[in-house]
Formats: sequence, C-alpha cells, structure tokens
Amino acid sequence: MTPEPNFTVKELMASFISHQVRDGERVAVGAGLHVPRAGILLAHLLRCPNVRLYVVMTFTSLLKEPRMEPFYTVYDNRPTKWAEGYVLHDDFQEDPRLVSDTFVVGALQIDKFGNSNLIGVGKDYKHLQFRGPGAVGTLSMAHYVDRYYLFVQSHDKRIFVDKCDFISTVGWGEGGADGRSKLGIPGNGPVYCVTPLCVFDFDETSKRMRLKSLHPGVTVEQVIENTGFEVIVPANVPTTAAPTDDELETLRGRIDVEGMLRR
Amino acid sequence: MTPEPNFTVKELMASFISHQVRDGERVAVGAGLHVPRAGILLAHLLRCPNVRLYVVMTFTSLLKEPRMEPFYTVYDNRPTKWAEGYVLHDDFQEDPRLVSDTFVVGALQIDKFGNSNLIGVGKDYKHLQFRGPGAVGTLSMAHYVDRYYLFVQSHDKRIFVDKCDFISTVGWGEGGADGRSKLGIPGNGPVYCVTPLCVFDFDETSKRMRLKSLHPGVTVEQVIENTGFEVIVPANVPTTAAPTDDELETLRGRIDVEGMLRR
Amino acid sequence: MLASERKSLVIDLDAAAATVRDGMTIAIGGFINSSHPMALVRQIIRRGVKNLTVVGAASGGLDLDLLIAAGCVKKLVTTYMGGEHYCPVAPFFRVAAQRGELDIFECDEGMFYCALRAAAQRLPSTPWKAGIGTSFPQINPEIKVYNDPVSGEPMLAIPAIKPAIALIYAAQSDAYGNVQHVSTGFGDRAMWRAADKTIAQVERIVPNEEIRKNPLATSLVGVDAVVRAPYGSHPFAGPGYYIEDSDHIREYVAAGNAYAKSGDRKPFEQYLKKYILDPPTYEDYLEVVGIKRLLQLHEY
Amino acid sequence: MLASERKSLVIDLDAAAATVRDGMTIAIGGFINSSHPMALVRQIIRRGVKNLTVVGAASGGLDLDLLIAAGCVKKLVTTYMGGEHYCPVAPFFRVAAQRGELDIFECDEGMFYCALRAAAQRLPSTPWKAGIGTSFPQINPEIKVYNDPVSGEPMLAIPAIKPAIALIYAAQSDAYGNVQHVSTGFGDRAMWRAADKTIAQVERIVPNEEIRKNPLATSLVGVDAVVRAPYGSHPFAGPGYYIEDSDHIREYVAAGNAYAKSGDRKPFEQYLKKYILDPPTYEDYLEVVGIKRLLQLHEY
Repeated sequence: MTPEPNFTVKELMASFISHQVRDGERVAVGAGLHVPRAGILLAHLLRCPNVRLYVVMTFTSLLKEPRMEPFYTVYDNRPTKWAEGYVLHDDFQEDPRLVSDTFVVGALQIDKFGNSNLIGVGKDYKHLQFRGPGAVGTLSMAHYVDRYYLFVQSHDKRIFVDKCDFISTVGWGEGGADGRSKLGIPGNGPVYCVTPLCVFDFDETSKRMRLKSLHPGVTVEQVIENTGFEVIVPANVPTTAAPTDDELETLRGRIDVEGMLRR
Repeated sequence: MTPEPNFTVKELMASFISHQVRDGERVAVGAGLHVPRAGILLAHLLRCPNVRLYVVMTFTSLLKEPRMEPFYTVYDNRPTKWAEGYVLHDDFQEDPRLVSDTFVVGALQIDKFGNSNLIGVGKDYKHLQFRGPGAVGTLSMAHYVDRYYLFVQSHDKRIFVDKCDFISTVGWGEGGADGRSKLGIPGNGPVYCVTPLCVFDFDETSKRMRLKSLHPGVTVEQVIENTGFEVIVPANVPTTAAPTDDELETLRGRIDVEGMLRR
Repeated sequence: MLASERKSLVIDLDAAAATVRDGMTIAIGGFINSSHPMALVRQIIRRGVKNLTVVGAASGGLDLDLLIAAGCVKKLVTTYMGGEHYCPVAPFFRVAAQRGELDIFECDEGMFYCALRAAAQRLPSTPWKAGIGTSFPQINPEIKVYNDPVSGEPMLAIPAIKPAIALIYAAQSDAYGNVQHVSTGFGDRAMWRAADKTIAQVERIVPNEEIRKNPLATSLVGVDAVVRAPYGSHPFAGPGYYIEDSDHIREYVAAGNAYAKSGDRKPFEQYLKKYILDPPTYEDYLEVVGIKRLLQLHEY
Repeated sequence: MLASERKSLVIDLDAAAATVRDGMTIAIGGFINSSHPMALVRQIIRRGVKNLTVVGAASGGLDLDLLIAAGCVKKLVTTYMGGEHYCPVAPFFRVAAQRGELDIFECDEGMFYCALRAAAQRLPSTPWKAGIGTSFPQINPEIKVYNDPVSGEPMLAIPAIKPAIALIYAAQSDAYGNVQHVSTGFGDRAMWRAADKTIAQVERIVPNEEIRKNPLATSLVGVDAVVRAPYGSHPFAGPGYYIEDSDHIREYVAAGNAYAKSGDRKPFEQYLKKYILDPPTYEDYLEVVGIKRLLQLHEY
C-alpha cells in the first residue's frame, strides 16, 4: 500500500500549475480560484522572479512579501497596497496581452476538444435546465493569450461531456491540429486540463483529450468512469509529480497561510 | 470719418468668438491659435463660469486665476498646474465629445460650403505645390462636436477658393441643408467663419457662405475682391459688434497680458 | 463684471433616483461585490421603476440580482452574474433566465466593453475577434458576423449600447463633478464615456482644492450630478472605506436561494421590506444595518 | 530555495538604438515640441538606419523632420508635421512630401489612434466614422470604406499599424520598466499598447519603492527596456524638468528653411555634423549645447 501523501490534492494541483508559468510573463491572478492562484504565486516565489502579477487590476511583484495577506476575491481593495501600477478593467479590452500571457479557465462543461461552457446547461438557451454565471472574461482572454489551462474543482460526467450545450470558450473547436487556426483563432489554446483526479493533455493530431498523469492513488478506471467522453489512454500513465518540500514549505508558509488548500 | 476704434481686429474677433461659447459646455482651448483661445477664456471669465476648459490635456476652471500665465502652445506642461483632471490625448478618440462640445478649425483653403483643407495645395497629391501640416485632430473633432467655427488669420483668394484641392474637414459638403446628414455626419457643422475682414455665416437653404457682418472700416467690395468664390451679400450687412469695455478690460488685464492680440 | 460662481452639481438622493424612468437603459458601475451605488439602487426599487435595460458591470453581481428580484429589470447586459464565493450564480437571475423571463445580451467582458466603447465613440458597432467559434453569435443575435474590410477574415460586430444614465459609486467628488475613485474604479470610466449622463454617488464631497491636489486621481472628469451617501455601497465594499458586509450578503443569498430552490419568495419579501421598503430614508437603512456593524467593516 | 532577484531592464543608449534596424516600423512618442526620446533618435541617425516606417506622435513634429532630413525614413504615419509657432510646416517633410519622396499614411488624430488601437487589440482594422465626405479615403488607399454590419451606414476601416518597437520619453522608471510620466504622457500609452516592444528613455531611474509610492502615476506598467538619458528630450521640452530650447529649435528651423526655400542643404549638414555626427557620445552632445544653456531651460 502506498503511504498516505504528505500533501493534499489541491496542493498537488497548485504545484502542477506552478510549473506552467514562465518567467518574465504577465500572469493574471484570478483570486477566486484558490488553487491556480496559489500555483501562480508559488511559481513567482520559487522560479519566476520576473513575472508581472496582475492582482485586482494592479500589476505587482510579490518577491519581498513575507506572506501573502489573504485575498479571496478579485474585487478586494486591500491587495492594491502592493501596486506598481494600475490597469483598469476596461483596459483589458484595449490590449488583452498586456493583462496576461496565460490564463486559467473554469467551466460548467468541458468537451473532448477542450471547448468549455460557462453559459448554462440545457438544449434551449431560452429555457435552460441550469443557468451558469456567464462567460466573464474567459472568452476573450482564452482567445488572445499565448496558451491557457482548464481547471475544475470536481471531476464527473456532468462536467466532462461529449459535446458542450454551449461553447463560451473555444478549445480545439471540432478538433485537429488546425482546429483553432482554421477558425482564425490565435494562440496555442488549452494545453492541459487539471482536475482533482488527473491531468489531461491533448493528442497532437486529433486534439482530443488524453490522460497525461494520474494523481496519487487514482486509477485509469476511475477517470474513465467519471468522464463523459472517450479518453485517450496511453500505454504508460505516470503519476502526477508530487510537490517538493520547498514547494510545500513556501505554499504553506507564505501563500496559503490560512490553509485553504489543506481543507 | 469714423474715429479710430480703441481695439484691434484680433480683439474684435476674440470678442465675437467669446459669444459663441455656451455655459456648461466642454471647450477645447487650442492654445496655438491665440485669438480663439482668448475668446474662449473671455467667455469663461465673463459669462460662462461652468465651461470645462480643455487645456493641454487637462480639464480645468480658471475663474479664480487672476491672470492667465502665458501659454502659447498645446504641449507646454506649465498650464497643467491648473488641472482638475487629465484626459490623455488618445482618450479623445474614445469619446470626442468628452473633450469638447465645440471647436475652432483653421485651414489652408476654405470653400464656399465651408469645407476646409489642411493637407496641401495642388492637384496631384503625390506632387503638391504646397504641402500643409496635416489634419491634426480637426477632422474628427469637427465631425463629432455639436458645432464648429472656421477661423483664419488672413483673408485672400488663396484661402477662400471655389473648391478645395483636398477636403480634410467637411463643412456642408456639396451644399444644401442636408449636406451633412446625407453623408451621415452628425452635428451642426460650421456655424461661422471668422476672418480679419468679416464674419461669414451660411445661407439656411444652400449652405453657401454669406456675409454676416463686416469688421469696422471694411467694405463689402473688399471682401468680394479677396474671396475666391461668390459671396452671398444680404441687403443690409451690419458691422461686427465691437468688444465692450468690460471685455477689453478682462482681455487685456487677465487673458492677453502680453499683448499678443494688440500686435 | 465677472461671471458668477460655478454651479454646484450636488443633488439629493431622490432627485437622482427620479431621473431613472420606466423603460430606460441605465448602467450601474462597480465590480462583483464592490463599488455599487446601492443607495441609488435601493431608491430606484422604492420608486417602483419598471422595464429597465440594465447595463451591469463587467462583471456584475448581486446588485443586479436585487433589481431583478424587485421586478425592475426587463433586459440585462452583463458578462457574469454571481457573488463569487458567496454564490456561484446569482439566484433571481438564475431563475428568471431559466424561465426565459429576462432578455439577456449575452457577452463576455471583451464584447461588453466593445459595446460601451462603440457608444462612446458614436459608432454603430465595434469589431471583436474573440467569440468566433463560440455559441455567442447564435445566442446573441444582436452580434453580427461579417468579414473585415481590410483582411477579409470573419469578425464579430458588437453593437453600441448607450446608457441614458450611468450610476457610479466612487470615493469622492467636488461639487463640480470631478470624481475620484480609490484604486482602480474597475470599468466605471467606460460607462461614464458611453452614457449620455452620469450620476456619481460618493462617500464624501470635498473642496475643489482637494481635487486639484491630485488631479491624476480624477477618474471621471466631469459628471452631470453628484449625490452624497456615506456607506453608500453597503452591503458591498467601498474601496478605501469599508469591506463588504459578509453577513448581510449571506442573508440576501439565503433569501435568494430559498426562492431558487423551492420557489419560496417570502424570505426575500422580508428582506425587501426590512431593508428597502420600510426605512423611509437612506439614513434609516443605515440605522437598520446598525452603526456597530458598519464600523466593523473598516477596510484594514 | 527562493527565486533570485528581479532582473534589471536598464540598457545603454547604443544597445537600445541598435534594436532599431533598417526597414522596421517604429513609433516615437511625445507631442509636437515636447517629450521626444531625442537621445535615441540621434543615436539612430548616427547608426545610419534606413527605410524606417515611423509612426510619429499624433501630433508629430520636428523630431520626425530630423529623421527625414537625415535620410532614415521611408514612410510616415502622423497627423501633423509642424513645429507650432516655430514653423507651420516641418521643412524637410514639406519638401519630401511635395517631391513624392515620402510615403505618407495620411490620417487625422482619430484615425491615428484607431490604427494603434487595432494593433493593440489584435484586430485587422477598427472603424471610424469621421472622414466620410473628406479626401482621406482617396489619398490614403489603405483606408477602406465599407458598410457597418449593424446599421448599414458607410464607415471607414482604419487598418492596424503595429510598431515593432515604440521609443518613449518619460520622466522616470524603476529598473523593472515601471514608467511614470509627469503630467499626461500625451498618446504614449497608445503606442506602448500597440507595439511589440517598448523602450523608455527617462530622465531618472528611481527605486521600485519610489514607484510604489504613487502607482496611479505609473503610465506604462512594464516596458521592455529602460535607458537613462538626462536632458534626453532636448531640444524639446521634458515635462517637469525643462522647457523646449527655443534658440536651438530656431537654429534647426532656419537650417530646414534654407533647404526648403533654396535647396541649400549646407546649413543642415552643419547642424547634423555639429550636434549629431561629431559628438562621440550623448554626454558630448550635451557639452556642445552647454550646461549653461541647459540650466536656463528649467520649467519654472
């Protein structure tokens, strides 16, 4: 039997996300999603001193901050104490790439090509079974950034569907390596989809979702059972890399001081 | 013989322009043109305490300023000491009407319908006889403002032509009361054209230029001789109203302290 | 003979709310649980205004949900209707949308600002590329697909949306409508530019000299009217002054969820009566909330 | 194990100028006789760069005229080429335009910012209404007339113009590219947004802590490189530091007018030799101007 890991799945996901950040980029910290937020800050503190963090409509660097004071929202004024400069909310439409080079997109539904839906569930737009919150800025950010990541807090067949009822953010469209370019959509699209069970990537040719790694203790069968489309499963599926001690220390001591990721 | 007036033609023109400003409006002070600038400030100090003056990309009120410190340019940083707020130069394209409700347009050429040209003189754009400075912002401002005024510092047949070689700012197009609306251009277009000899307005039906008033000592013949198109001359042409003593006192004591309008 | 003094643009809350009439298109500033002109919003509800087209903030929130719950809204222009960690989807919005009782101009933040910018620029539409390949052109028939005249590639034309009035919350203004937000002001400038008229509801009215000390902070250079309402964004945050009132927001969300989950409107009717219909004035609303609670909400 | 310190973006003048290569599209910030990155402009001339497409400021000025005079410019994108009261039309521009030796993207300020915004927004074009009924669609064939997809009315499509590099003058920056202008910064933000890379030439490099004291003043939040050059806008104004050098501008205009009126390029060649080609470094240029003269140009 595998020993109980000394980290939570949320910490694991944060560690994985932290390795997607590249030094020198602009990175929007969507504070509402605690796990991606922690991952981005972790990258900044450990490997990426030159990222420009977009926090509550300010840009900043937090290298010298001993602990990230809690901020749970994208509207809280308190983090603006760290500001080096402001970029207003409507400025994002003037130049999406000045806000962020990469982005994390959540969803009500995600299909096998990484298209996602925040509009609602149901066949008739005028009479939805479940009305979602709306696209927020995901549509435009995901269109313009260099690349983006899908992230969900639960993994089941309601979320992972064969076909989204509505598409609010394009992944690989109807599939294929030219799935985006033939629609005239720039950027490298969704790279990974991070769930509490596993990480998906996309098959290079078909751009269908493929199992990239399983979180510790999760089986291929569990993923297949909880996914509403056929998952590409390679012969060998590694385990998602555990957070290092350095990462856990920094996460717990400086970023997730209140333990949101340990609950 | 008429007694020598106690004011200059520039002061007369400034007084006339001051009466075109309406209280509560936003008014861009194009500092390069001294006469319109003086006229706008005169209106502000005497009749229009609530105009918002756009001065060197700031908005301000100058009611409490005992004397307008000299500023001859639209780029001088010193008048920003009066700022109540900034509106950046590129913001003007976001909302031209937030910059100004009215505007003054200068020109190399003006035709009988009030169309004007800052591009150049000559038939072949690639080989102009005289290349002008360019349209600056006149095209867009004149398009969007409620109404505008043409202003020239000299009055001759090179300026007042039957047809502009190029049109950088539309007046009444090819004429007629629907000369603007049939092009889909909003606003009330050019209202008056102020010259060192006279003031023109526009015939209500044809929208051709018409003599509205003659400056003191100027004859109808002088205007006709120096204008390259046929001027509509009403039966009675009044003399342009002289600046009042109040106006002259305020102009000379608070606005045109260095006497630019007296030279 | 000199011009008289500048005219004060300060008006009272009811006079401001009275400018909003049935069927109008209005914009409401702020961002999710922060910076909404709630004193004005409550007064609009008290006045029983109907059939509004509300251009909510990008992103909007429970301020708009309250207007929907109170029956004021016919059509909504917003990109997000939730309360972040308080509730993933605004409850009255959710029900009204699911029943098809609400017209929605479905858009994301990029498109939202395209629509406001087109209005500000006096253009019939502005282009946006993001959205090609999504469901937006289908679910929002006001958005047109066309080919760019320069490159020939398919584009979306986002139509201008021009609010007759923008209602903005900010920290302070002078009597002449020079408004200063604390921090970013979110997308409020875009609403100000787009709207025919803007009314700013502020925590403080300060002397013009105060504004001139930091003109760079003037976020809206000249609004049309100013209303003073301290704690006026409550229960939402007022940047620089107070954080949001979590308990109050949870009380509202609980009332909303009772309706969304079991069709029981009573808890909301009680909320409406207690906080909006019964208190005769804005100050009485603050009395109901209680000075002790208000003083607990300090930002630091 | 923590990340190392942030990397300084400060580079020297020649390294900055060397990023501008033959045939590139570059933007140059400022406004008429103020706020041009002249240390960089002179270094570009010294390096003999050719065939530039220069997106001059709206409105541009004698900085661009100097680049034309020195033979660096193939195409110009600007709305105005003059020196205001020093000269109504920039002399070398005038001659080159009259001879058809210069490609001009003829536009007004509204169109100019449309082109930059389209680049920033990654759109092939953005619409503008003003210009219908004028000669612009004829004299600038890159501007297309089309019908708005929503209203059907005729519109102008202004094509995106994307500078590879924007060269901006500002008062100060930290070592990490957080730039603060004094006062408005004119249209420099629009160039920064549109360009692939931005280099800021500043009077002072200040500690990051100084920037954080007034983040609202940060006009360009993150440029790609920073160059220190005190008095670096000379002979033009540096807001907050010095006014323009009228005598020097008149000297340039006189040299330009000699050429424009009688074809005599000698006075300009002397100017070029004295101020640009002969001084081996930027500091030597300031020596030629003279510290006494520089100190006379204080803003107040």
